[in-house]
Amino acid sequence: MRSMLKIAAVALLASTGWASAKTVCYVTAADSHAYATPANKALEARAKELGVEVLSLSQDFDVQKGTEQLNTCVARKVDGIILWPLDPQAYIPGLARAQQANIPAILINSPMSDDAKPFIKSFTGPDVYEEGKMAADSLSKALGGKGSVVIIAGQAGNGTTIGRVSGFNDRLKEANADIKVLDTVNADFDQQKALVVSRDLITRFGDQINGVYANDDTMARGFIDAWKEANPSKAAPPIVGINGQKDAFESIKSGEMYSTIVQSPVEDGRLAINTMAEIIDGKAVKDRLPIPLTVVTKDNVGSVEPAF
Amino acid sequence: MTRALVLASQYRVVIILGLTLVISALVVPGYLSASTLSLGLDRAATIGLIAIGLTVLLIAGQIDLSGGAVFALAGIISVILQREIGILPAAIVGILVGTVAGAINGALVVGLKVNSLVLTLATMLIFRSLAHWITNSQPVTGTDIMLSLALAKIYLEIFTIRSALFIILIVLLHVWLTRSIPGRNVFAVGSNPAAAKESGIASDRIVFLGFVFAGMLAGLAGVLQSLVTNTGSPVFGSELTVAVIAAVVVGGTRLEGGRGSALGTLGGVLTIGSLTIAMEFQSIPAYVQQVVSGLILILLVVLDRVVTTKGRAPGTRPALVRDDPITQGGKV
Amino acid sequence: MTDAAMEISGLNRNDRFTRGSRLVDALSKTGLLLAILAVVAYGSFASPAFFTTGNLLNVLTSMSIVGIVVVGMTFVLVVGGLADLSVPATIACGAILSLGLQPLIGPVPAFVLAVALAGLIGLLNGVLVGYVGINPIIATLGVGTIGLGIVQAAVGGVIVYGSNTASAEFAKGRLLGIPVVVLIFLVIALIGHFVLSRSFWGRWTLATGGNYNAAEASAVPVKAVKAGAFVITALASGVSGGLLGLTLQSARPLIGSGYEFSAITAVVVGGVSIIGGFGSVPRAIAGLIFVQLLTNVMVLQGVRTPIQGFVLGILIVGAVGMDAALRKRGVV
Amino acid sequence: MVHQEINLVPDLTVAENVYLGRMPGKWSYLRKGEMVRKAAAVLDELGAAINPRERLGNLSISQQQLVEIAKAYAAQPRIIVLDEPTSSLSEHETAALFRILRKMRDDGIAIVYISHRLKEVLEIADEVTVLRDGSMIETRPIEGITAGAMIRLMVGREVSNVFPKSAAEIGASVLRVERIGDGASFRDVSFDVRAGEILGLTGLVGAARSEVARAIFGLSRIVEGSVSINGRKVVISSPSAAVRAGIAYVPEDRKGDGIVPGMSVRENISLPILRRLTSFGRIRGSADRSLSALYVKQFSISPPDGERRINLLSGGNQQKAVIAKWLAAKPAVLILDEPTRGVDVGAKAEIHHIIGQLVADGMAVVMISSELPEILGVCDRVVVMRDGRASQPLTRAEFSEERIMALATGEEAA
Repeated sequence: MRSMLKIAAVALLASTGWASAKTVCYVTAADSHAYATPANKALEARAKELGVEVLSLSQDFDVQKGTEQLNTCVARKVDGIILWPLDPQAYIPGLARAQQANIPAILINSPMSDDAKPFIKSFTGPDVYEEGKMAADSLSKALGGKGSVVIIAGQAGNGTTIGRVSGFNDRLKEANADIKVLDTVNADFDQQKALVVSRDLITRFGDQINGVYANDDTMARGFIDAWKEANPSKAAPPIVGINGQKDAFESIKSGEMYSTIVQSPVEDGRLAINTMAEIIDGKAVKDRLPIPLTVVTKDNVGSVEPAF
Repeated sequence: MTRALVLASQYRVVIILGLTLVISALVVPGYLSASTLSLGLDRAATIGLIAIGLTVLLIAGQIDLSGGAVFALAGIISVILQREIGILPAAIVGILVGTVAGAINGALVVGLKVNSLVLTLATMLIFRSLAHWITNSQPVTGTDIMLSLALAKIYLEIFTIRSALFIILIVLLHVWLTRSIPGRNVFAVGSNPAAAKESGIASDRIVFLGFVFAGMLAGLAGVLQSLVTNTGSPVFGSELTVAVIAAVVVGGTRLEGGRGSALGTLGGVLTIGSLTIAMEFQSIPAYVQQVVSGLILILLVVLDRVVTTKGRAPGTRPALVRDDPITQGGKV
Repeated sequence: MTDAAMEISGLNRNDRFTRGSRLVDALSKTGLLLAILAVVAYGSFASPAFFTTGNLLNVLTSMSIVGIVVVGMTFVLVVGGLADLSVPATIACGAILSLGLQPLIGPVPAFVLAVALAGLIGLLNGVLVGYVGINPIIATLGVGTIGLGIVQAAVGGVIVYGSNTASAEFAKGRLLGIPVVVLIFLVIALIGHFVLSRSFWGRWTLATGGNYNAAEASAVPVKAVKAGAFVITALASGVSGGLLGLTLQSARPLIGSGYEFSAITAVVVGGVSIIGGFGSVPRAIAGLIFVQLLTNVMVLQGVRTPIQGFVLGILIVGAVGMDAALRKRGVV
Repeated sequence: MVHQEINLVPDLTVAENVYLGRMPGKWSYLRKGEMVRKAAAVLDELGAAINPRERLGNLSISQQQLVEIAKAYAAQPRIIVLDEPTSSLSEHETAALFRILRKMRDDGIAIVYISHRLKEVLEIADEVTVLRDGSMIETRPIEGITAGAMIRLMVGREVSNVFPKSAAEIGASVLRVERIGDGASFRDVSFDVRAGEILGLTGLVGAARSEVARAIFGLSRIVEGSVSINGRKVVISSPSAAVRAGIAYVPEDRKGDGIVPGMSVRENISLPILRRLTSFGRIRGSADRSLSALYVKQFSISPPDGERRINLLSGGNQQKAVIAKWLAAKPAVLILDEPTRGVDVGAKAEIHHIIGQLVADGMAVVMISSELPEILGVCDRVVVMRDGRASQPLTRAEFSEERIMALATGEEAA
């Protein structure tokens, strides 16, 4: 019903000769997701302010769908493409076709491999690789540069997972820290799965775990619950998460978690559409436009707003 | 009333496809342009290629859930090997991988005499795990990005290589299913395996080859996808199987075997493809799209069911048309 | 066919139910138990952490959520309903509503309402499968897609958080040293076992799965029994989802994805027949225990995720192969 | 090889079924026109008016049986095995079949004809082989053998009276159907059956006898007319409603509709009345066991073990168990659909004996049978059906083989 109304509404708009507005194609990661949904909403709201029409396509976390949606965007002869890549490589041919059709493209939220550079005008948003590095620094600080840790990673093969894990590992190597990664397990950004794998990790390594790095706060929560089950009276090792969720802030306040990294989905969405609007207006933009990433610990938890 | 329903059911794919196109054309400006159609066709091609294989399998009374995993595995192999042996040989090896995967499915189903639903659920896990194992869960990149662009080129204003291949194959499949002896035997095996066996039809061989064929086409689709994106990823195709089954069933092929057609599958694939594009053009959220396609699927099978029970010719006994064809022709 | 004709045509093979052998019979009953013991023995030998109360309790807690779904899924397989693929939707329904409605109507009514609405999805499945006669795979796939779409649309796709600490404490708490979730699972398993093996409804379920027509001609309300299996599964998944939401204190639309396959895997490994008419709740739970212990041992040994999936896939193939082989020898 | 049960592919055309496994063509290309032509010729020769392009599933059972025979015939075999080929054929079609069989025999084809119908055997065969319990008893030329002699060989003992008619006291009308119809296969069917009476329901296959029975039992829908039990009108929408009303039904297809193969004899017997053995949802084990023990003993089901899986029993014993499960429901009227089909002569006599006991106890029985001798021997009254219509009941004084056949075929004014 909703879709029918929407179809009718758009048909009405289309028939009233409203074709002069610029249209931007936004290939988002998903419609219903804790981070993506507010980012999408912020982007669309800002677009309305800017007078830009947004054609929003959801990949539903399916890369193959996304590569095909890029073709849809090119066929629609839109004025610009904002892509949320879920794979560092697979979209390159699609982006190349967009370039052939003189449609400018930018990336939101996640980077792609260097091969993609020639085909995109800019990459806006938090760099997941950078986040991995920041997490490494934070955990390293908590451990005094020494100890052994476990990594609770997201979905295997997912772009965010790859960035956040490799950023973490590369940074540890780079800094020559005396930190050993005991194991990396996938928990698919799912709290329940994280809970289950954490139970097993705790059983397996026990006191060897000096620190924990979770690819997002949801999975960090899973580890905390597992730890409480296993050692109700013992304090958990320092846990570092990413995303800056509300409940992570609570955990940091109560000392259950060491730190998280705030990245605001609203900032993320707004920056992307602002950048695209500038490109359409013919302005030059920087090829890398980060959104602020803030490491939140007990020290500054009171002064920072949670992301969502 | 009943007559109208029967007619509606017989031509349901045409009707639903027509409706989709008409409504889309009304609400989406420029929907019926060559570029949109070619786009729809190209997007339908991936689902379509796998659906070709699945059509044959479903008619033979089997199912294959591992198509999406084979799709990923074949693509990965074809990309990894590009550096070693060149693009074309690697692509051929990729298709062979799909064929072998299908042969494994077929050999296990025929050899162990097990239900293909559960078995291919298991091999889906196995092939998907292999894909992760081989790539260490990282996507792999091909050597020549220009080839990807060439593959996406549009010929005659409407066909990409991929969509042309799909159309040609499905027309060939139609001829084979309706006008060839082995094609008719596939129906016999799916409709009444015991009768087929006693008439000297090598049912086991047909089922086995059906799986091989399905695997080969999933492999082909995977290799093409990897060439078009210049990437092989272990997460490719994870959502494909459901879409493929939906397309084939919308096309009128029966899950219990014995009934189905290639042109129906073509209609089903095009319906799903054009519906998706029409809804995407309107920025309709993915979950609403899901509800719409789910409703269409359910409505079509309900219509089919209502018509086949009501429109049965008088004098035939429903008891003969059993749900489980295997129980027919057994011992008294 | 008469016996004489069987002799002549050489068709007098052992079919499904004709012969029984004590040894094989015993093997089929104890095989899974032996396999579980073998895993326990290996686990204790390989990892000192394995055979500890803490670890075993962990395994039990981890399997409880999916275990509740397994109890329901057993009914679906036994009644000959192949599989219920709408489990992710019913789990999401249970989890999201039991948290989302807390501020409006309080934790207990929210939980009850969530489970009831999940049951409504099951009723829709049941009507389509039992009364309209649609293939369960298609029906549950379609209904699941629609249900999940509606659930996502209802919450706008974001995470729902719990707001009632008392219910959270209860769900995460322990009674006599045993986690509440485990106790609830055990109670549901016991009820499920009683219903399937001791009650008239269970006997009807087994009869409907064993021979639908004969059960119908024996005044068994086959349509209701078939539909009931899907309602039972949906209610179980709703409870499972509700508990999941309460223990996690957060729920997102895709919270239940993957549970359908885990449940089917456990039931099939437990030796419940995929074509219906045979199986029990303890068997399915034994299958679940085996799968969970094996996974636990692999994790403790540091086996990588893809290899775990690979092993699980091979396990299912082995289980269904063994089931088929036992059937051929007349042990059911 | 022609089967007693239809063993064809419902989703293919008639022509494709006739040439199943042997379709004409070159390099796997199907010569469809040629196949349809040849199939039409074969069907013509068999005297069957069937369109070779029709989807097989749309044909009636007897038409399908003819296609099955056409399939065997078209293979131009040297040896042909027919397994109860006439089980679904009318007398007409049987006569046509016999004509063709004689022609085939004259052409030098060897024919093995398997049948329980001794009359047919005497009519068509040149030589008879009797099997008993899986071993060959004797082969004799047809000359000089009688039906009685064959039966002696089959049962291994003298059976004096094949159909013992036990005298039971006939009481008031129990089941009465008036002008019922299902909107498709039958209409305007009326009859009644009284306590202690066996009412025969016969007719050619396709006359919709089973359809009437299935509709009365609630397995299909009655759209017109009324059904009353003991003078009270009842609406039967499902088999459970039928059971509540006091109707029981033993279906024709024992394997398909009668038994649940994976279950024990005990579980099969208690299935229809499970609710009565249940308290608070739980089945009372002792009640369940004693019920099956009672019937296993009363019907001398062999082996006498209620826990044995029913499919491990012989056909006759399975049938006894199927009848037993209905007696437990204590019905007022029992409908038996071809109760002795595919059962050996010994078990047949036992089943007739059981039926005799039941009516002696005051039950009303409707027995559907295609075997005229059985109808003539057992029934008190007979209703003959033709093309979905029922005749007036004939009493024992009125009915004879000729009269029933005349009503069934409609060839003579009744």
